[in-house]
Amino acid sequence: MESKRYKWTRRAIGIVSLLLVAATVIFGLWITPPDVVQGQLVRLIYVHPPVAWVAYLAYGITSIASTLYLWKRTRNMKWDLLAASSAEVGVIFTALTLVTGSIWGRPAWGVWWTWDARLTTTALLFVLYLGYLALRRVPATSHQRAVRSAIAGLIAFVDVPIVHQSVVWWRTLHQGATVLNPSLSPKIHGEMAMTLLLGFISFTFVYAWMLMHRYQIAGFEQKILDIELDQILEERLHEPGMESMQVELSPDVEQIDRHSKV
Amino acid sequence: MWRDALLMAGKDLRIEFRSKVTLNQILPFAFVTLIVFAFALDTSPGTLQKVAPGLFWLAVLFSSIFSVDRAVAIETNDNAGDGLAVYGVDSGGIFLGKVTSVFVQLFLLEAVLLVGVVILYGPAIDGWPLVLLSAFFATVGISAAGVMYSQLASGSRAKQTLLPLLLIPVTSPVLLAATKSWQDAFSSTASLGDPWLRLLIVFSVVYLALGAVFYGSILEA
Amino acid sequence: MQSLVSFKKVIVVSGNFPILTGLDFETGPGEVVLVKGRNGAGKTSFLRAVAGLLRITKGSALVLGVDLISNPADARHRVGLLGHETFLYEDLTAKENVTFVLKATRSNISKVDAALSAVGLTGRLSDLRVSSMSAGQRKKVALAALLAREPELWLLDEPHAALDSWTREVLDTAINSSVANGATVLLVSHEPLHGSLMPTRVVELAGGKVITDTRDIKPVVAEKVPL
Amino acid sequence: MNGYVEAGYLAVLGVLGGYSALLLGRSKKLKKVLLPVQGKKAQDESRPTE
Repeated sequence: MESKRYKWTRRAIGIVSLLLVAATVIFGLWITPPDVVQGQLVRLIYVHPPVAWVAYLAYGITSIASTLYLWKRTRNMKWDLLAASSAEVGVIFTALTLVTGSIWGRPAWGVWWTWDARLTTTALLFVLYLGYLALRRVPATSHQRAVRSAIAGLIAFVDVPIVHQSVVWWRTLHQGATVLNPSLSPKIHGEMAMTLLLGFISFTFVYAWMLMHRYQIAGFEQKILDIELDQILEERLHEPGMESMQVELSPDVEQIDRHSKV
Repeated sequence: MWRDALLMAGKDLRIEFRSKVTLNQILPFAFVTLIVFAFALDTSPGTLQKVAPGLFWLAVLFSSIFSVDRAVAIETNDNAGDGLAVYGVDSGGIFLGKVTSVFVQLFLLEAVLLVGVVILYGPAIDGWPLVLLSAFFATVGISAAGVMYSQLASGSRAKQTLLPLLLIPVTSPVLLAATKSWQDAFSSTASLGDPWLRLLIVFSVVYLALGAVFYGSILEA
Repeated sequence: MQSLVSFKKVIVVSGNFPILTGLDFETGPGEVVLVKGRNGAGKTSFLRAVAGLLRITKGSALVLGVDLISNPADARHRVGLLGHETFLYEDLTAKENVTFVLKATRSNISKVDAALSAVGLTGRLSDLRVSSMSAGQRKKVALAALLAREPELWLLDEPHAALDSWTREVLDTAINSSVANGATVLLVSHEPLHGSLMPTRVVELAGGKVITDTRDIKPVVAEKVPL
Repeated sequence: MNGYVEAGYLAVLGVLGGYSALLLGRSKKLKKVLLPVQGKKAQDESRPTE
């Protein structure tokens, strides 16, 4: 049901990500020194930018997979499932980006939220992909759902630069530069740079592991649907002229529809 | 495609003219929002004048949800959409026709609404060319994105809640850009080189192109 | 024999339910095929699949020489479908609806009045909005559009339902004359066929595929199909 | 340290851990559903796929 290689790769990635995250936490919280300007707060830099990077990476993968589904020559259900899986993981990481950003912002600037271009864009991105996931829950045939969500996923991605540009103008045209930029470029200590890099790598590994797992679950759900479909097909084929096979009203259809919400 | 677009736009506008949903329901709704916005905010003339462009475009954005929903619902009644498929109407034409019809309705709604804003909130308008051009492209953008998302969300039992969830974040740059360019136009710093106008043009072109390309796939799926 | 419709092992899955389960069917020009079967046997879906409105999951399907798998849309405008839905716009009049259909199919719009009067919608009736019409009248409007279009392949799903006997005869005559000109008719009907319309072939569906196929039936086969 | 740093790390680890647990649970549940049917499917290979 799943290839041995896939399983072992996933396990290896899982173990590596656990170790990497543990290392990031240890380095981030205890080994690296506090910053001259930001003090202890600098420790959040080892998680916040990496988490944000993973969110964008996830949406990038969703867009590529969506494009591959929409393009007829590479059309395959797998791309749809991959796009969906990546988007779901992406939403988790976007939420974390917003939360960690907020936690950082409160002591650094005295507010939980600022209408900075980056923050505002990320918040809209979060809502856009929540919409994408909501659209996927609409009952439809798998092809229908795949096409619709691929288009929505692609549009959401196209929308990001437009949203970003508009928010940048919105802020810069009326009140100076953004707040985040200066704090993002402190003079970085060698040890700190290393830990930041470690953060990027470890969260990317976590993403890979989650994506593989989520994708496999999507595959299982698809397989269960296929099997159920085969069973109904069998029934229809072996009992010709059978009554109560009403296409519109069959309780079977209702039941299967519920499963189709990946 | 253009021929089908014209045919569809003519048909949709005729249906709209007959049923008068925009006139009898959507326009009053937009006015109600203008009034309750004033309740929610300070009614001192300074405040309302300052936020007038934002409230105007917010009212338009909310109203547009009903317009685009209706534009798609016309084809789901009695499965007329299947009919269009059987007649061999070009999907890009269907899209452009629906966008045109929604555009015309929204543009007329905006004209009436603008009078309302001037009377209720009392802003002074200087840069008319910018006001008109921004409104034109903003409305094209909202109509194009709206028709597309309305079609995406159709067939869902939760359509009424799904459509705003999808549409409002996507059209947020339009809300922002239209508001800002109107603020410029109202405050006599108006020039047609306004960056917000450029953003509105970019948005409307992108969404018209996306719709013309993908609308067929949404219908076929 | 040149084939107008050629379905081989066609499977159609909709909403994860197999509505057609390996259907084989072939027909040439000039045939009147009566499609029968119990409720849910897949009759309506069969017609919709031929019209190119259902995505074919598996198998091969040719309609009027067009491959439905690669170009589901290309044969549609040559096919006339009259089903449970009439595809009419409520807020338009009968005449406007028919005119719209003819413009959309790039047909000659000069036939509008003739087609409407052929089904008995003349004078003020033709300027009445569809929303104020009865089910039978709506069907007449749809029928008028079909008559004016003169499709090569007629797909009629319970066409006689809700029609008065006079309009039934109009429909039957129209079908017969277009079949004489080489058109083919696929007709789903629960009711016994009487009058001038004689099927040349009876196909029975069950469980989403063809189970019996009777050709060259000259006498009246139209016995009542159990509901 | 200062409360905020801990909160940030806790949020990240908590959410990621929770989501991972959710994934593992779902995958386990689905495998249970799939296993019995899987054996039956191996008998007839002539199943149509999309």
